[in-house]
Amino acid sequence: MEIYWLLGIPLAGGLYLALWGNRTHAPEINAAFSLATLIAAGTLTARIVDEGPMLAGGDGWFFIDAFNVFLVALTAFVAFTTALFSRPYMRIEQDHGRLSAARLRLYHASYQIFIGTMLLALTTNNMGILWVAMEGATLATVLLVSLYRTPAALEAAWKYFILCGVGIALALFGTILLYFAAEKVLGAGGGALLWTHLNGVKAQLEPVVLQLAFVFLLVGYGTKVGLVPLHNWLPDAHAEGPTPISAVLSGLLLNVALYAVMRSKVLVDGALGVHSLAGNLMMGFGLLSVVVAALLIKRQTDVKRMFAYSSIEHMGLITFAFGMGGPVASFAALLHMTLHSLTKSAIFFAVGHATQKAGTQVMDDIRGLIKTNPTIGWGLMLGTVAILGVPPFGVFASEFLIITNAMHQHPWATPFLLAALGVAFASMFGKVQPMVFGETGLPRLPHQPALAPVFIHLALVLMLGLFIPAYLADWYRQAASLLGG
Amino acid sequence: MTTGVLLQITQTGLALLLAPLLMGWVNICRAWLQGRSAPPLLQPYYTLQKLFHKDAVLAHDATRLFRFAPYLIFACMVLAAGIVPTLANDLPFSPAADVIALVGLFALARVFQALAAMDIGTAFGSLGARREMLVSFLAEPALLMVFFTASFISQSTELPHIVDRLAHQEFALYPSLAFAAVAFWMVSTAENARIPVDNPSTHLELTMIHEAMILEYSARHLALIEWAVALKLFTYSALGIALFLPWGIAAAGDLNALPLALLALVLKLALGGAALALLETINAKMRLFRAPEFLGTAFLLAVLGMLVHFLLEV
Amino acid sequence: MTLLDWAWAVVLYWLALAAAGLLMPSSGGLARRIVFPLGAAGALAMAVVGVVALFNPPMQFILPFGLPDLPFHLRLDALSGFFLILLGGAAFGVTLYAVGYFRHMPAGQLALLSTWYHLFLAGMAMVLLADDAYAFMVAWEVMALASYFLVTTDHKIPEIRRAGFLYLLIAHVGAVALLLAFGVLHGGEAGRMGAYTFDAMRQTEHTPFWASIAFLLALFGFGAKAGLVPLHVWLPEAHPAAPSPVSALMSGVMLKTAIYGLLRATFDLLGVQLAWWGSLALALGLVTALYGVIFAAVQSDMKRLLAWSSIENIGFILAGFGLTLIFHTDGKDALAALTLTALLYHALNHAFFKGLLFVGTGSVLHATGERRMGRLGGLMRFMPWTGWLMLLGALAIAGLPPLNGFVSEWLLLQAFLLTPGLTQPYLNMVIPVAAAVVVMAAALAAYVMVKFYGVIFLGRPRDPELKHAHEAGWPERLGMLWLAAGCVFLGLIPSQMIDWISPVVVLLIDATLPNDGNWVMVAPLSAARASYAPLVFLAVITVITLLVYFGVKRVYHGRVRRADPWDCGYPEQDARMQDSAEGFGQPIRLIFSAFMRVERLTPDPFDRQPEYRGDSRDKVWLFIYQPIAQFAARLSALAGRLQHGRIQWYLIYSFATLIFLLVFVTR
Amino acid sequence: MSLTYHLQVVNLLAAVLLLIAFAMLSQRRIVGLITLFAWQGTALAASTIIVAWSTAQHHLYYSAALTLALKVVVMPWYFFRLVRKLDVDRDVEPMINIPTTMLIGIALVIFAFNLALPIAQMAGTVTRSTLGIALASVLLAFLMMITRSKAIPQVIGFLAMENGLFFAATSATYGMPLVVELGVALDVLVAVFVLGIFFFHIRETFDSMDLKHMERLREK
Repeated sequence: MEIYWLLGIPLAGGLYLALWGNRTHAPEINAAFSLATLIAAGTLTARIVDEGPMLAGGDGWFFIDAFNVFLVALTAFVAFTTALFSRPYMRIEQDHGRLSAARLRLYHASYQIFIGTMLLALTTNNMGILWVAMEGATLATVLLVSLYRTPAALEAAWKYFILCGVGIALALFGTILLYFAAEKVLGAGGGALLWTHLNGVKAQLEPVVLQLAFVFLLVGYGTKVGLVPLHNWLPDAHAEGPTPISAVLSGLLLNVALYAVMRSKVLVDGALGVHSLAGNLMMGFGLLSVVVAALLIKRQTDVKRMFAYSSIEHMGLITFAFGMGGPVASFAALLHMTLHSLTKSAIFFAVGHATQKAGTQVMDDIRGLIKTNPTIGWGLMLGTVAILGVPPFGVFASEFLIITNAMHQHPWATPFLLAALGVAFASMFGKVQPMVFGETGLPRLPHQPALAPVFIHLALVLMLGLFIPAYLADWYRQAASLLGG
Repeated sequence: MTTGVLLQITQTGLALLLAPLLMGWVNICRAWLQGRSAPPLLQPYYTLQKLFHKDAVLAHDATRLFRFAPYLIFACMVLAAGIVPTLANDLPFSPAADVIALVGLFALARVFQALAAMDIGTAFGSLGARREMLVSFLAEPALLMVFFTASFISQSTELPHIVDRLAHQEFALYPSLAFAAVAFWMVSTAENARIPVDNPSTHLELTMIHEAMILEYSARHLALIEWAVALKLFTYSALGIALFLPWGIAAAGDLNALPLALLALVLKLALGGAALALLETINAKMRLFRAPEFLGTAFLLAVLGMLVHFLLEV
Repeated sequence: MTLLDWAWAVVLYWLALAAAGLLMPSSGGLARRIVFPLGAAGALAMAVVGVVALFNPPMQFILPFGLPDLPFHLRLDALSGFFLILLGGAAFGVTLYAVGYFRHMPAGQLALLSTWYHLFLAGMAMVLLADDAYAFMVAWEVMALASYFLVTTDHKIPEIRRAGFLYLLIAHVGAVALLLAFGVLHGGEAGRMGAYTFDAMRQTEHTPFWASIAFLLALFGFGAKAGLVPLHVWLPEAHPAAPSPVSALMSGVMLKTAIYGLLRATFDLLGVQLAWWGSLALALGLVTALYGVIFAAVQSDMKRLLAWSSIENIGFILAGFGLTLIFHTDGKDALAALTLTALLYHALNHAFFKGLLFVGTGSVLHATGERRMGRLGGLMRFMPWTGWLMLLGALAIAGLPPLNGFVSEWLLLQAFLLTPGLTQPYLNMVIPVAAAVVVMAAALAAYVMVKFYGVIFLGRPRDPELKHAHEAGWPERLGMLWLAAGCVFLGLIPSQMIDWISPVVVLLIDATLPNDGNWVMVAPLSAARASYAPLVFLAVITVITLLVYFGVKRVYHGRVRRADPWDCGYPEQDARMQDSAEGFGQPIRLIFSAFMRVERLTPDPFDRQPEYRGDSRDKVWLFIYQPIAQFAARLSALAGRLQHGRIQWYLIYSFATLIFLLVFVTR
Repeated sequence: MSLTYHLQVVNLLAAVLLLIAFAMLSQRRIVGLITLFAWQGTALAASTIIVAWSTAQHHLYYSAALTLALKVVVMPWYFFRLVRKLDVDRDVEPMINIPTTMLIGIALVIFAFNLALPIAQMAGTVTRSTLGIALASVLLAFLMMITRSKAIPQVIGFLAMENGLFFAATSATYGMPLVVELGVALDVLVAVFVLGIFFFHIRETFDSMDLKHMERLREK
């Protein structure tokens, strides 16, 4: 039952806000719907924790296990905090004259629908619906990316649309191939695309077809994950969209896309035997992403763009870890997904306010945040430090497991990792430090910035670095074992 | 034990007394070699006595460090003279310090000398301090290398053991020591502010090293320093003797050998002093920045000695 | 409560103090007067725990948090105990000093500083206590992060920001190398998190190849923290940038945690050691020592000078470490024990004298506001306490008997001397030459210290303003007194200290250092080989000095007249005619000019306001770091060309990737 | 026998589809492109109906109807209207000249057939050999998107790709489950709608539909 609430609330929210979203309290309504979604996700999670994986709806249209329920909870949570953050943020944007009320309505409606489609993608049991929901999530955000209607925003949105559209189309071809292979075993009809059914017979699926299918799925969904060289839409979309959208794109959408890749990988691994093609491809893509993103971080002048590249880097690391496989690496990858979402969105919150203060996204013009607004300054500083993998923040925990495991299992990859992490650290920290420290002439903000989300996220990240609650660890472990660990 | 203590006091006292005499002897020899008329043999004693009787003049800015340093330097040299076997071997002080500690002791005195020189804040003071430290950072390793060569032979860094091994056990020729001896001579000229590294009788600002450091001292402080300088020369001579000509030093507990030892010591010192004067006469003082080369050569010679030891003697 | 509980309790206590700093941001005076003394008390307790731990069997303890299946493991054994003594002993003095030092800091800043400060202490203690890779790395990086924020306390100054950045960057790269090292060491099968405990690592066998990889990574990682040349570049920047008590802790204690880690990884975690590691470490150590001291000699900023001198001392310690490895792998247990003792002893000594010197520069800085030595001078007159205590520190670090620096150098030299008999003749011959390098570095250290002390404290004030320099307050004096007392004490009782160190030696290489001496005299191996009795040494010198003093005073009248300095009769005397710091370093600069890039700005005779500036820069920058940075920039430019804006090209990437993968999988 | 007859028709339609794909690759004018697109949709719908009829898969009729409605009627109409409104029916200058494009296209077709060969042999459906053609038309559409430098042709390429996919779904597997097909259709519809909004924005902002105005976001 919860599942319907979970999917229904955001859709209803979208509808409501689309119709009556130009009222003054729309941001609060948005937050309220997000909160309701979070509560639904919470009850669903509690139920899964109690009762284990479950099928729901019709002939098992929805399937919830440890792997996706944790992403559901994460998505609902970050969506809620982002809604909280966007409340003052969007007001300030409106005050600055960058947005009209009508566009704000579009923003709120799309936001809810975006969350809804992501939740649908996560919970559906049907690989086809997964595809439909992924495409839906893209469509819901295209207009958000171009919300400011500046030439740059339009360009970014266009690239986002075309590149992701093409990518997703390829993923559809992969899905068709998957169906093609499954149909032989399961017979035609709806059942042949249900993941649970596929999972049951994965060993009998034709390896040659699955191999091809995986290539299409990986290139397709990988585009949305932002794997190099398919990543080109990502920095543009993150930099030009409104900051709350950057936060959810980076923190959530990438995860959901990777989730899709992982669901496919499990099937392919079943058909081809573990540690084969899929893992190697993912490791290759992951490593390439880490290295190229690290190098590109060095060249950035725009703060949001820089953190977008950092997202590519981290998604690369996660992909690499998933590709490595094994209980520890999968565990680490799941943990890293969580932590990256929390940290990166926290960073974008802080960055959002910082750019509003400075009136620019150019890093050279943002200086001395710690002086006029210590909370923003410290939020950005600690967030950056956390995302760079400095303990006691949790990102380190997963990096620790990933890197040590890589050294153990694939030592050839470690020089690249070492170099990339070094370059990324030098570039990013070297750029953030002068933004936070030093003298400044920046003014204060007209509205009280919403910084509770930043520090809530960072506190969670800190906690996960030092202490992972048993039930959370259990989740991860179960999910890791589902992924063939 | 009591004999040991008595012997220790005797030896140290003897060193105290003989040191200015050695200085006088070197000066006489040098004057002879240079065809000058020589000062009396006891001239250093007269100088000391005169200095002790004078009123001390201190610069306005002199701190306690400045006044304290001569005493400390003097005490260091006395201790050094007590450690090095001159008459008898294996005295009570000996275990207190081996050759490395001895080098440390000299360094302690030198550092205080340099600090005291900088205390007044004159241009010459700091110039002297700087030069002194420059010379020493090269001389010290060379000196230690010399000691190491000897210690490798005797498997010990204790002077009594080295002497014991060289003088009182079976006789052997050590080619490595030849290298070490040359290095030792070069180092000791530097350490004792002798030609060719420094000229003890000059007050020419371009060349002086040691003298520049003690320019501001007068009276009893100067007396102590001069005495300490004499003691240092004595100690170095004794060290050279102990390392390279140890025959004659009384073995541990052998009281009967003492008179002979005394005679041997005086003879060796006389010869050594004459040789030093000779070398000082036929050499010229070199430019300051030649000193590193000179000492570097000493260092290399000492290392060579060590390597020779490994090649030929192990 | 077991001993380990106590240690953990102190860590918690420090953490609580750190939190307290955050909770009362506005009451700076309170933080300073209460929190810092409490922190100092914790340090003392930690030192006591360390002492007791030396003589107790190792104990373990598991905390209820960390990673699942990998909760934080703590362990207290002799090695940790020894370094806890080092930490507690030095931190006690420094923290006491900090009580007075930070009195002029604004409240908010002070509260933050107090937080990071105590976090730093707790982090260092946790590094020493950690017994699994994760806990170790967390503590290690907390330590780095906290010290980074301490270094950038004065973040308004761009150089300080740059220094902090460089510091954290190198620390981070080093940390990643350590992660990789742990990845190799990581015991058992891949899929188990429990394999990250040190216990599991101890039980894992490694092939020589992988053991060497692990060692090299550990050497790189820990070397980056310790300031091993050429990874040292952050050190002369970061140490001067930090507030003085922090510099003291970083230099005195934090660098030693790297030594701790190196010892732990090499002798405890790695089951096998290879001889060539020792040669490598020895060579690196010697290069580091010499490099450090040469650059120390040409510095004109007092804190930078001390920072370089820290590099030198780390070089000594590392050389000792290399020798230990050489002897240990050669089966010369007693010699290995000797060098290990020497290096541990030196680590402890360095914590005290470098701590003392750094806090002393803090007092100078407070009194004069000046770090450039060329603007100081004659401070002995105005700050006698600081002056005399610093003299002790300077003598100790210069390696002069009977203070502590001499003892450890003496022990190390003994080891060099006793080398013959190694199975490798080549090493037999090279090692004495290495000894010569050590001696040369030590002698240069004396040069450096004469320069340091003489230029700052002696002579006449180079600036008339200096006359207003005021003496440090009581907390500062007490702190310095404690550290100076440590220098003297450690110098006088080497026998006892060697006994204290021996459990560590037994733990690491299962050997003991036979001490033939008694409680006044230290005679490692045998009294016939070498002995040193600092107490006798000191007593004799004191007695003779007193005898002479009173004798002279009694026999000759003690009249003293004050006059202008004579100075060869030059009439015009000016304080600016004294040697400047640059001038004092000039001979060294000339001799070793090959090592450095000298940038000089010499005045023209017609300059109205003649200005002189001389800077001797590190060539490592030129030859290692700049090429790396340029290479990264070039790669980055290459990668940047990927992203050139045309959507068609982006589509081509996707297309090419697809085609490539299809060809790849169907090949 | 009747089955083979149907099969022949489907194969013929597949060939037509491929032919249209090539034609689109070489078509310079936007209006012509739209017309070709509509014809492609028609061929697709026809093949779907035949497959539905011959295999008695009734849900395929819905698919066919959807295709017909969307891709033959609604979208072309919409595009024609856009072209007229935005006044952009000028010659399209492709990035690579057309003969070269065609050569690459032929290479792609060979590649696609080779790729599909092993798969097609294990397929249980009668229309298995069409999978290669479907893949080829997907790749050709992709190629077209790469070579075109204006917004509308690029979008038509995108939709042609969708057509190829759809053809793969119907011919190789007798269609995807209905829910999925409906979802896909909905997505396509929304996409086109969003694109329409987009075109106006682009036009408004850049005064042109040329993609060369949209190359500013890049690494310097």
